[in-house]
Amino acid sequence: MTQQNTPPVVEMTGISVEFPPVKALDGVDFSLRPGEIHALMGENGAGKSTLIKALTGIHSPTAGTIRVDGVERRFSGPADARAHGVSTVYQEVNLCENLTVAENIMLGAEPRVLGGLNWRAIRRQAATHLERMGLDIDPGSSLGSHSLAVQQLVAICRATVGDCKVLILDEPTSSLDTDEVAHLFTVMRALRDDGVAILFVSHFLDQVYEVSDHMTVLRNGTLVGEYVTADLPASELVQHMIGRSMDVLEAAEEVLEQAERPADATPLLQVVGLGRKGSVQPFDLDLYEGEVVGLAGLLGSGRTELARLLTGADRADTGEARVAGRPTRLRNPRAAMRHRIAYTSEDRKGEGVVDGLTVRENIVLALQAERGWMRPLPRKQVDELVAKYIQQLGIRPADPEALLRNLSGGNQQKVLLARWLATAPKLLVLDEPTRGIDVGAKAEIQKLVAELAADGMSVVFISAELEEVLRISHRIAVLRDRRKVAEIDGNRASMDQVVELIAGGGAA
Amino acid sequence: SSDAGTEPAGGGETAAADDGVITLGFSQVGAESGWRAANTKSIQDTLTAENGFDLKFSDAQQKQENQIQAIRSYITQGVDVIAFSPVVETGWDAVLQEAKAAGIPVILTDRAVDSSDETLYESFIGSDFVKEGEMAGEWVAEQYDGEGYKAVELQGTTGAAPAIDRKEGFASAIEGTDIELIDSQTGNFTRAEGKTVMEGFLNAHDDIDLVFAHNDDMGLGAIEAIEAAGLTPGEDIKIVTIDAVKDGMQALADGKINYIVECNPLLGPDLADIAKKVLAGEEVEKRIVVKDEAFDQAAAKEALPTREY
Amino acid sequence: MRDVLRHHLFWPVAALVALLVANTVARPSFLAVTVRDGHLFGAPIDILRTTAPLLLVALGMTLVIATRGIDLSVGAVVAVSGAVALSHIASSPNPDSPVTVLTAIALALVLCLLLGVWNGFLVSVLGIQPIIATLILMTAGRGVAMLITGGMITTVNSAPFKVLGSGFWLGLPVAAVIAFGVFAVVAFVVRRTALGMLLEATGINPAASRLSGVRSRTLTWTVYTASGLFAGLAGLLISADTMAADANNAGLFIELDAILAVVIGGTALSGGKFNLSGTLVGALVIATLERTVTVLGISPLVTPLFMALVVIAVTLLQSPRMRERLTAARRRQVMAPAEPPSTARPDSTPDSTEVKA
Amino acid sequence: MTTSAPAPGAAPTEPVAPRARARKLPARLDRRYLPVLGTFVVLALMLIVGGTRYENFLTPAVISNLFINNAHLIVLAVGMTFVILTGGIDLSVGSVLALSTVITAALLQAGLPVPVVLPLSVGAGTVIGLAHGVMIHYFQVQPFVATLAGMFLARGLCFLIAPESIAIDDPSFVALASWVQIFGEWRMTSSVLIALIVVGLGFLVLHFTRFGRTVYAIGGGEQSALLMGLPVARTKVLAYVVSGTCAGLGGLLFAMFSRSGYSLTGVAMELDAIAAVVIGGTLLTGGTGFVLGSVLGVLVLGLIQTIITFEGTLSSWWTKIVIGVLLLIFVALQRVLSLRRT
Ligand SMILES: Nc1ncnc2c1ncn2[C@@H]1O[C@H](COP(=O)(O)OP(=O)(O)OP(=O)(O)O)[C@@H](O)[C@H]1O
Ligand SMILES: Nc1ncnc2c1ncn2[C@@H]1O[C@H](COP(=O)(O)OP(=O)(O)OP(=O)(O)O)[C@@H](O)[C@H]1O
Ligand SMILES: [Mg+2]
Ligand SMILES: [Mg+2]
Repeated sequence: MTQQNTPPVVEMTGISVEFPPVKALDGVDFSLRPGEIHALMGENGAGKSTLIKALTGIHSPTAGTIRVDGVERRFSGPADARAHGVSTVYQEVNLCENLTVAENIMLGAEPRVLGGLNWRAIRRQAATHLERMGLDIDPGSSLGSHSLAVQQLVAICRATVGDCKVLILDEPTSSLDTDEVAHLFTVMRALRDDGVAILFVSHFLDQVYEVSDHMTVLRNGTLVGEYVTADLPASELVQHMIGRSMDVLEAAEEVLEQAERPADATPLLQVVGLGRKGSVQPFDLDLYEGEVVGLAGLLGSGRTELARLLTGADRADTGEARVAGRPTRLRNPRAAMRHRIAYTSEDRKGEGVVDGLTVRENIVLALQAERGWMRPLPRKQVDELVAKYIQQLGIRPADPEALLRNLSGGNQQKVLLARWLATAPKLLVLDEPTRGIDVGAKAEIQKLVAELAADGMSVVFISAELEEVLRISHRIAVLRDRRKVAEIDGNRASMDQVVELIAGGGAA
Repeated sequence: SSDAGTEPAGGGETAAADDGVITLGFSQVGAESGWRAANTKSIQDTLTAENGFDLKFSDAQQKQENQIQAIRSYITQGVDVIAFSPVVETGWDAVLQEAKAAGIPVILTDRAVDSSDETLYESFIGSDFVKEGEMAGEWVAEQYDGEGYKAVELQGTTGAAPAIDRKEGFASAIEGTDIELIDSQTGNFTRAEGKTVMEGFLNAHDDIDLVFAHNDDMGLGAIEAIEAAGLTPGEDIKIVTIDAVKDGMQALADGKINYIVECNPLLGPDLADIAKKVLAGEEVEKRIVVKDEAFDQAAAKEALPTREY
Repeated sequence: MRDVLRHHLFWPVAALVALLVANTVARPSFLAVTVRDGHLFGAPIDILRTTAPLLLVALGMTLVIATRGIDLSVGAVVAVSGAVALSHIASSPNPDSPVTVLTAIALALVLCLLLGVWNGFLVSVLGIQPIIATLILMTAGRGVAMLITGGMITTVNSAPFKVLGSGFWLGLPVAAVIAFGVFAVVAFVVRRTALGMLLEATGINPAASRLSGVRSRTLTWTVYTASGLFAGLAGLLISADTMAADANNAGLFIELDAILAVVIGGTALSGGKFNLSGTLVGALVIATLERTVTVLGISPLVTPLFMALVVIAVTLLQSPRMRERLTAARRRQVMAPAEPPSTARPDSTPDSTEVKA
Repeated sequence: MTTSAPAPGAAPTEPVAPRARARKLPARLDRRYLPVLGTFVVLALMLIVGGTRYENFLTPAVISNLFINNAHLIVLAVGMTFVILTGGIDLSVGSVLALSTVITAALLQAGLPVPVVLPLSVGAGTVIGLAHGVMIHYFQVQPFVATLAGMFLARGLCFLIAPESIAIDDPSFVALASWVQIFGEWRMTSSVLIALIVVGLGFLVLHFTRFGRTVYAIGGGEQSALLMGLPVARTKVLAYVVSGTCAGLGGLLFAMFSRSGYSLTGVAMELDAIAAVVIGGTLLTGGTGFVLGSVLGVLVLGLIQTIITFEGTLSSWWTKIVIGVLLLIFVALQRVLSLRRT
């Protein structure tokens, strides 16, 4: 259904963007045609977001030309771009949590009566947009009260409002689960068939293959090439992206095969009837050394809340927790850390990165906080630690002094992972750790998790990506409607089985 | 409108007539200086129950709006007399008219109000700032004329009435003498700033003979600065100030200050007296100038032991 | 050259130099420092001494601001400290005994520490917005001070106490020695321990810091306490300067000067990255500016205007936009002329070149 | 293509609908109103307590005076609300107010007609506000500093124009100032009327215009607002213009209130305005708050003053202490009441 012959609606040639000393983009060509879904592929830090921001005028290229509808343009900013029909959903959800869902969707294009805003109409239109996205939430509720995933969908709603010729989605699916993704794709296809040109960034190969017509691959800020999706096998694609072959993934698998369920020891952490009003129903859960427990559930099923209770991020108001058999109150993160329990939040921007600090400072933050301010880590030790994780997780740019703010999304995620690994936890709770991480790195992380478990660490693993959960967990706890509904053996469980449980026996 | 007073509006008064206690609402500028504190104390000590007064006192924190608001609320509370020291001379007509309408007589203390309508207040008790400046200037003129003195001035808070008037008075008094006012900065009536500004003067000029400070505190600050510079206050550099608070008089007695013009804060007795008269319906003068004496070092030594403030 | 321009201390220092030059032009002997009865004397020395209290207050303010807070109450605390110390000395039989003076100092400092604790409590435990939490003490504090002095200006004659204000040690003003000493110690502690980093983390992203196990609450509480203590010390220096406790005017508006010093020093009020060296320069700039007004003989009527213009000039030159302009200009000269200046986002302007004091 | 495509029907919602819908959040009372409610309750409490403590406290006269004495502060608070909602702050309002009074008085003294003077004195505020906006947005100077400089500047201009206070006796101005509506015991002056109109406008602008909502959006996250393609620059600058203008207007009201212009009025009044706004439940971090809350805040401050005067025998220092304590009680109560959040 792609019209090769039609002239491109967006044509970027020889684009270079620099953040001295980093050369984020180097003479990249890119073109986007009406009525196509075009995937932009590349490792973390390859320059995808930068290319997008160069197009919408957030970064101004140091070289190259941008043509929209054949007219050369340099947009002054998102507003300008939007006015010319180029609307964008940026990688980090960028909406205002203090406003209502309706406002977030309609702001800038609100229906008005005699100069004033027409709230009723705003609500109504917002509702229809939500409807289209298959989101059934109260348009009047404030955005901040919704989970990241919901916010992500709202952001997409916003982008489709008004007259848009070009729709840019930078990793829209990173926090969605299969159903939302499926639904998002139907919407995207519908838009495409209406002649909208869609630029789509994702690190999920299967998604890319499912929905895109063409793909452009970047590596380290340079163009590798543009391909017709159908003609490019996944293995080759990955090769193009990461410049090496895909065996890392298999490696991860192998490690997992080896790791077998440990003999019945006393659980490292045992929670009984732990729960919190308005968050998750009381649940029991045993976590053993050397075991990966996956949490599966739909968006909003309460995985994050459960994780937060386990790690003292939220205070439970019922139930009790036993660490190594001894009753303990996990009042706050510190208390949890004292028992070597670590938690990486799913909300990277809000609860993870300290963006004003450097990579080094971010990596040592938790460790240092634990030691207290009076016992600073010796500089030498810090540097070794940091160097180790930068190397191990392939953090780019590999500069300990770079401000975290200036790292690409995926690399920020890696830094956060490093922060917690540095504290050598016994129990590591990872909420969406692979969100926005490229195939290579994702494989690395899965491998890492497997290895950590093999070395006796207990891991709780949350991911919107069900295969991932299935692949690496020994045990899977399934949540539905903020309630733990089942617990199954990860190695034997089949996809359908889990989907069944998640969906609550309903239509699958 | 005098008979308006006997109408229910001024019900407070008739009540006062019965028990003979005079309810007086007093709105003080604030407590910005030692002088002001003495002034407040004098009023609170005089207008006591023993003397037949029920004093309602409020501090306006140097804000005209607070003062107007206070006066309004005195009106609504129906006091017998309102007295206040205006934060600033202008802008009282409206509220004073309200008082007049309610038949409550108003007495001004310490600072005047400039109003086209004299009938808005009964009387103004207070010193004459211009006069004070003049007295200081005249003394300087007769002491040091012919010696080509170079004088510097430590002004009060920029824009404040005493600062403006004292500056004017002093200037006019040394007019035509060979005493030259070479520099003038604000010390905001405070010791600390008096000191830093004086330091500045000493950096900027090496030939200062005389300091005129708009109040004792700044003068005392200047003394510190002069001593720090290794000079002798009162000798190498003469100092003339206004107010005559205790510390100032002490310094004067110690010979560190050469001359002080008094600005008497003890307005309590006069106020009590006038208030009684006004309510008794007697005639009172519109302007009662509190007699301000001036002290040289000898006079200070005598006065000091009996000094109240 | 470009690095010099980019350095976060460039403009503050430039401003300081400019002011000194202006003074020297108006008064060639301005920078001259002579030895007068056994100690150094001259405008620079005066400036050092007058900077002392401001420096102390600004020091505390910097730490508070690093945690996204602000402390309006410092002025009031200054007043309280002076009032307590002097009324104790005044009430004691022999004001000249070191014991009296030391107890007075101890009393004052302890009380101010408690006031700091109080602020910290309101902010970190009750979660009241800093500006309001400290506004409470800003108002009530002066009241307390006046309550202590009875509204009068308390004056004392006490040789040992006077040393704090006008004494000299190795030819240098004791006040300055104390203030700069304290500053150096704090700067050292903050930068050599992890305190600085943890404060910055708390200021930049409280939620993330909490999850990372940073004791944000305790830290916040601590900085307000410290701010109170330093303000108290400043209060002692100020009251010793004139040997008088003026509950109304001691430290009036010093909070604004302090904040200004912090900002001129290149620390953002939005919290996070802070730099003490900048605060030091900022404080010097302000003290010098006040002196300049007198030396240049600027009329009181235009003084505020003059100050405003200087502040505007400094802040504008320091503004990220201006730096960009300059550095962009540099780059254009260095690199291909065709290159348009990069409009990187404001937050990506490198303030990361933070010298660890 | 436009919003219409794809037609809602077109998208096959049914297979996913049952599950994919993140379930509706329980319709909880909107948290955002809690602080304002808290303020209101406490205000009511204070009134009742005062009423029981002092006779003729709860009289229409006192309540009217509350508004009459604080009309100018109300206007300042409205302007300040805009700025604080964007996450900024405006320290200059006190001085700008003074400047406006001085300009008004000076020009009237010079014999200019009222219709010329009023726009000029308000306009002065507008111009300074604009300058702030430009400094803050285009030069990225921090609001606190930019407006602090503005504060010095305005004060300086006051002294240049007239250090001493100037009485206003221009008949038409006096007429305007002394216009008053009396409903029984209740009194409403022209300045109160103007203040209330400003409040109304402020409310409408914030809640029924794109500008208003953008103000909130910027407070919620400037970067986000930018990426959402909202006119951040214009809005931010405009917010300061609004504040400046309100300060100018406030000055006018103050001139009407005191019938004079004085270069030393409004010292530290910015703190009152900020306090009022914050007490009214607006977060200094921006994004949440309401104009009406700010008005309540002003009334609280005014009420504190009234109580002080009714208390009658407070010495200067107790006055300060009591103000502080009342403020504390107030903020604490309001905090508790609005603490229902999480
Ligand atoms: N504001 C900035 N300042 C400095 N460097 C930056 C800035 N933004 C991005 N970079 C650098 O540019 C490079 C490309 O970043 P970009 O965000 O485009 O990567 P990406 O392809 O989107 O990666 P991801 O898949 O993780 O989102 C990275 O090395 C990043 O560190
Ligand atoms: N900060 C919040 N405040 C109020 N409600 C929230 C908040 N975060 C999430 N929720 C709601 O709580 C429910 C559980 O959210 P949670 O994030 O735990 O789901 P999840 O299983 O982690 O899904 P995902 O992580 O994919 O969003 C959802 O309905 C969500 O809307
Ligand atoms: Mg990206
Ligand atoms: Mg989650």
